[in-house]
Amino acid sequence: MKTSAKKKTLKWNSLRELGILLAFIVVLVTLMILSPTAFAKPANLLNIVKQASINGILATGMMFVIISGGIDLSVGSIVALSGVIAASFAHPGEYPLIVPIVLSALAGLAAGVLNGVGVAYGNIPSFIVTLGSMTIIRGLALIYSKGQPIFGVTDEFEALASGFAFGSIPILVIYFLIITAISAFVLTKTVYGRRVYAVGGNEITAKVSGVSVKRIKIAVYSISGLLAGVAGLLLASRIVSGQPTSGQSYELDAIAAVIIGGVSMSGGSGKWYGTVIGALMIAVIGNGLDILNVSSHFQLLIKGSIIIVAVLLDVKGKRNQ
Amino acid sequence: MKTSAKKKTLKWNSLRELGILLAFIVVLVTLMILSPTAFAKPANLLNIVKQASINGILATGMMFVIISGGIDLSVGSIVALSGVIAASFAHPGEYPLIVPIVLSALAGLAAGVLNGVGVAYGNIPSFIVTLGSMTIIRGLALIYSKGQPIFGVTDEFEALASGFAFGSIPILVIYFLIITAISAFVLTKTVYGRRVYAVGGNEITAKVSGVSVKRIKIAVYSISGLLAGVAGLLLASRIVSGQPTSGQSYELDAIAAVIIGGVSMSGGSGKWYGTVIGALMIAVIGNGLDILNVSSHFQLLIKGSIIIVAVLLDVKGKRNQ
Amino acid sequence: MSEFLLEMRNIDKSFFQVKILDDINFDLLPGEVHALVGENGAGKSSLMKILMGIYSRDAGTILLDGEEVNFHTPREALSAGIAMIPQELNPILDMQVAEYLFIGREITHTNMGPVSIVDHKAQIEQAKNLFEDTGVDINPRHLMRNLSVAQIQLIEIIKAISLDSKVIIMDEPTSAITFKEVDTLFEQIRKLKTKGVGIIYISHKMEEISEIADRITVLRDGKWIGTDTAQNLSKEKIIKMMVGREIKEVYPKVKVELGDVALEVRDLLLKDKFQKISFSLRNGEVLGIAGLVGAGRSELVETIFGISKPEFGEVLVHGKPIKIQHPMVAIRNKIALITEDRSATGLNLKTTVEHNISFVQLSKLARFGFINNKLERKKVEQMVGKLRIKAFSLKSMVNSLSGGNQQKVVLAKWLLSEPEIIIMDEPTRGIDVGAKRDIYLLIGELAKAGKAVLMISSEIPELIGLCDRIITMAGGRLTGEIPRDRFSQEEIMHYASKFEVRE
Amino acid sequence: AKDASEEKTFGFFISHQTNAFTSELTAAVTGKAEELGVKVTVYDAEKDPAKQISQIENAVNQGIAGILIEPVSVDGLVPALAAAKEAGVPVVVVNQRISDESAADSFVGVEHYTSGFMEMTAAAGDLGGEGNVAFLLGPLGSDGQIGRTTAYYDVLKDYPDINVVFEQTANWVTEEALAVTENWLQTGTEIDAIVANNDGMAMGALKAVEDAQMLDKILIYGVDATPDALAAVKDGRLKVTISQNTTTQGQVGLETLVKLANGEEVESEILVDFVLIDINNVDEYLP
Ligand SMILES: Nc1ncnc2c1ncn2[C@@H]1O[C@H](COP(=O)(O)OP(=O)(O)OP(=O)(O)O)[C@@H](O)[C@H]1O
Ligand SMILES: Nc1ncnc2c1ncn2[C@@H]1O[C@H](COP(=O)(O)OP(=O)(O)OP(=O)(O)O)[C@@H](O)[C@H]1O
Ligand SMILES: [Mg+2]
Ligand SMILES: [Mg+2]
Repeated sequence: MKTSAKKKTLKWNSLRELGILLAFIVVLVTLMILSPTAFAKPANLLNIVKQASINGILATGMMFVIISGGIDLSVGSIVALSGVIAASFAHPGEYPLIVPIVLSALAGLAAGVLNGVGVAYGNIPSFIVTLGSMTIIRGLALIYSKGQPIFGVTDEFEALASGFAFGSIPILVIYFLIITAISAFVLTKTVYGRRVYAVGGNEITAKVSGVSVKRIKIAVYSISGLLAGVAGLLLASRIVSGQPTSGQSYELDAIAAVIIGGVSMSGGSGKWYGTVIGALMIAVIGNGLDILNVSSHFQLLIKGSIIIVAVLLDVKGKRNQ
Repeated sequence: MKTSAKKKTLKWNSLRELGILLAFIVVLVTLMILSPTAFAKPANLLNIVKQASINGILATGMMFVIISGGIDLSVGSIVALSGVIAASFAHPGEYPLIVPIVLSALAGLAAGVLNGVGVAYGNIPSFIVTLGSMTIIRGLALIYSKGQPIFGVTDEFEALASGFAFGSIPILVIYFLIITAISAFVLTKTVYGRRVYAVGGNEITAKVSGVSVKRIKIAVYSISGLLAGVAGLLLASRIVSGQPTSGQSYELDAIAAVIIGGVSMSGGSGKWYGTVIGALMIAVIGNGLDILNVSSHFQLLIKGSIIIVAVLLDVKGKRNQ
Repeated sequence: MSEFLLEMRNIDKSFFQVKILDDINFDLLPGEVHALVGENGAGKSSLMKILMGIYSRDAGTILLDGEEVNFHTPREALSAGIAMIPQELNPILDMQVAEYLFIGREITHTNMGPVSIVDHKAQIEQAKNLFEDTGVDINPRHLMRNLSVAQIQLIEIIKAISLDSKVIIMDEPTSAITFKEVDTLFEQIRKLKTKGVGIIYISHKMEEISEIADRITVLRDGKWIGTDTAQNLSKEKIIKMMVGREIKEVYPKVKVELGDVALEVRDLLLKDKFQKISFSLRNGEVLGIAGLVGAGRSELVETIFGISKPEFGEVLVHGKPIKIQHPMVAIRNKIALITEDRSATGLNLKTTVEHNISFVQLSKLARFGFINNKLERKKVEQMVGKLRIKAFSLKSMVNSLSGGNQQKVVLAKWLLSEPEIIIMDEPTRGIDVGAKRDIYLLIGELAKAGKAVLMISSEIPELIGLCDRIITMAGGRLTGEIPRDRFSQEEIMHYASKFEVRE
Repeated sequence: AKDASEEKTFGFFISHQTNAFTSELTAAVTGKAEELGVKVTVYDAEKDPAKQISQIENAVNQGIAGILIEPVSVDGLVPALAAAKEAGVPVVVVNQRISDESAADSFVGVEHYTSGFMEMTAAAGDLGGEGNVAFLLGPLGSDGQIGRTTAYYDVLKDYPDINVVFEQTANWVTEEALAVTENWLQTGTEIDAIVANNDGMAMGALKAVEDAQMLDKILIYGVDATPDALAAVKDGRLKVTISQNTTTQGQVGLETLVKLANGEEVESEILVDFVLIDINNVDEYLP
């Protein structure tokens, strides 16, 4: 009896987790049928993963925050700040390439640490801390760049996010894979990862069990900030400029990817691959509708509906188990 | 002994609740000192309340949703949809004024009901449902208006949100007051209001205690949608046109007002007057910084900081008790 | 060096200017079980939370092994060798049992601080071993979410015991488990004693105290009343110290003529939980359900009440079948269910005592949906008085109440709804002797007033004392029905631990 | 901070301050103010018409000496401006028209329609009157998007052999335009020209086309003459951009307002010319 119960749990768990994957496959197959030549091309599928990468990187950081029971609204602004910082140090003949890379990552990390300290020590709801810092950091990006895009970066800088590895795989995809792999490892295999779940699951119990809740919280916002810094760097490279207005409402897309992937807004649960699927889902929908040349107004209608229906499929799938 | 304990608790409770009010007063007095002639003028203070009204109305609906443990991201899009609908029925010589009023309110209500059904019956996280409907409704607003602002409304329609009552009180302020009064009453004095808190506090306990959680949820989203419809009508009247792009990111301001006002993101607690103070706080900061002629990039910096500091004061105040 | 393992001297603590601990002294010898007793709200848990660094103290000193210590967080207390089984169960629901067991002290492959890799297999193995040692049958891979209250309590016990601590605080460790598990716990405690571990034992069950305690300290209203060896303190004496007056712990059973059938359950079935259960309950009757942990008793009454939907069978109220699909229907039929897990299903911890108590009855306290606050206040005050709920004010948040008083709030909430059929799942969980007697009296009153009472309890003496009839469950099946004249501990245990199916 | 009402102050109300165009306009106004020795306060509406209304109300309340406005929306501001004018405050609208001209004393600026017309005419000419074009649009419902896009289609009425194969919004945003163009290119549909509502989006399209190594096949057009667009025109990567003479607009706008405040008569409409910039004349505009 004991073993049969065990098997059931395993089967049930994997099916449960497959819910959103199934929904994703349905969307994918539908688009493949609707556009067999353009959408279903391997080159386009890689293109989709490329387009999912920057949001995917942000979503990975966001996932840590949401699992810990918080939210980070500041990532879009961090993208802008680290982007303008990176671009401003990437003019030809000024600094080696490592300088913009390190500085933009550090800017993101610093913002994340401050968010974390605000949440952990200030005891302020994460929504407020990061709403405030979202506004502040956007202001900093505008002040730093005097409200103007920063152009004229080196070719090397541009090459950071363009170009391909192993022949035809966009380099952005490789970054995304590496970051996902590390995050998945940290989240599922390490002590730190388990404690992130514990803090999100029940902060008081985590504390009573000897977990330093404050440190865990500072760390999750730092990770989110750092990854947003990296995303900002990559975006600046991709659009060959630092734009103080870029990254607007990126936080919404990142949160959406995480939640579509089945992470609970109240924290304590969720799987890393859900987030990957969530980010891919968003990119697939955008790409498919563009390729099908759906008019902009109807794109909005369809996008919103697909997201709801996908999650509905996921939820119903779970319940029928 | 019992009575003395009772008194003490009362004092503590009121001080606790005053936290954000104190922070608000600090901000207000600071601005009055910095700009005694311009900011502190009664006309300007009324002006601030007027400017807080539309966000205040949205925030009131949002408060119901957040207290019940959810979130409503679709209000900004509803503002746009109901605005274009209202304007399109407000051309001279076509329909009586009541038609645009009723239709825009109904549009908001319908959107809210659908949100509520999705959350209650679909069992989908409110973040996803309303993220989806935010996108869908924005699409509807664009499709309905063919992507163009709708001009040429009647003077009566324009007068809806302009004009004054009792001499010098802007009519918008009156609407805001009435809606706040009704909401406060519903939330604190009725069985329904108590149940909204209960559902947000502990959904299972509420169910076990005989509450139809589904019905309560549908109702909160309906209220939020209806009030967003009203806000859209008033905004259309204020900007004398229906604009399919209006209301962008209004949901963030509404949520911010609610959270600044001390309502917990996780639901189950919060006071109506907190939301009023939150909405006023946002308007005061915007108005004050404009009057002090702070450059717009620095405004972002200061706004973000004030919000964080205000809530920090609130939180510390509560803790030191 | 002092002979004491632990000393707490002159501890003071106030909340909002109300003193809840006043100059308390408490000490613990190595290898000793020191029981801490007192009425609900006496300050037992608060004293222990101060020791663990969960609450800060206003005054006083704490010495561990003769050295002064100052814990600001439970983390510090844990690493100094103090562990606690908390009174309020607060599990992390989305975690696997094994993970939960080792949270904060994960077993790792290598030691690299926070990025050490968790040895999941070793944790599962360790958990299995711990469960085997203690004879607990729980799958370490299950989610905490799927466990019953009793099972969660067992997990907490095992978690604390396995920490290798010098001092273990047990704050009502047995409030949800049955005699079988209590025996296992006591075995473990005796083992720990031989290793020199000191145990602070808080309980309202006098039998347990006299069985396991070496010394006893009594608190009342935040004040130290006395400390003495267990031999010197009789049960009566302890109770007198606790409540300040004498209470005879007898069961005030009242004889009532049984009326018509009020509740009838026919062939109720919920797969994996319970199988084809049938029984009936009459007006004026007190019917008990006995069973071991996981017998399915709680699931059964939750289904009757409409929280879970049955797969088969029906429920009749006063002879009429009702559609059980939502608790609303049950409440409309004047049924009340005092659930077992007060924090998960009984209370809204985010609101006040008053709003919790009036909640079920709210629409009756309102006109056209508008609440009559005066009437509400009056009704609630009556209930608070009747059950002697200790709270600073009706506007106090319910989570600032002591555990026992929270339980009373759940009782008050349901009794206020004036039910005809009252189902109680472990109604006296965490309740002190004085209050228990009040509840027993109340049950008698209810029966006398012709109400029907269905009661689940893991305290068999309580069932024997109060019930007209007891049915037993084991493994999700009905295994026996015992009339009052055949009541005996042995008989009930026999049926409750009977696993073969009774056809 | 000094109190605003101590001396005569003019207000410059700008729709937002987050791109090269608005920065240049603001710089032109503040620079001119220094030159004229008047005080100007800048109000940023962050693209929200309701906010711009509030700012005007606030300023009129404090006795502003005159209003120079780059309106967020063509009609929403009309009542607020009319009220200001009624209160005796002179009003000059810059860059973008409002729907009721009587609400302002003067308009200084350009018409979006004209720039779109110039842009599309250039593209149609370069294509030789036939081929496939794709449009990248600003935020749907925004005035720039509506004006320029309407002009595109009006031009195309004369070119029946030019087909619009794609049309999509990228909300003025470079990275959105980049992704949309990447997606278009995946379809294999032949595109001969991409015409964008502004340079920010044109630069995104340019990046996608370059990454796909199709720059020899696809011509790209933009509006605004941003520094990077000018550089791209110089390199021959971007075919055309169009200058709005932003600095002139700002300077003339403030001059006109100050004249009004001094009681002088001004023209009710002062139009500033657009300049089409391509490889032939780009050197005059490069910084
Ligand atoms: N966080 C808190 N805020 C306010 N009051 C509190 C808080 N914690 C405890 N109290 C009060 O302190 C008193 C002692 O509570 P405590 O939980 O220590 O009692 P206890 O002896 O453990 O009772 P029980 O047997 O019911 O568990 C109670 O009156 C309770 O209301
Ligand atoms: N060995 C086990 N492993 C996991 N879950 C179990 C096990 N045994 C029982 N359960 C679960 O326990 C629940 C049944 O316990 P229930 O709470 O109804 O019983 P009870 O008789 O009231 O006992 P308790 O004293 O535990 O409340 C069911 O949800 C069942 O799935
Ligand atoms: Mg206690
Ligand atoms: Mg039970």
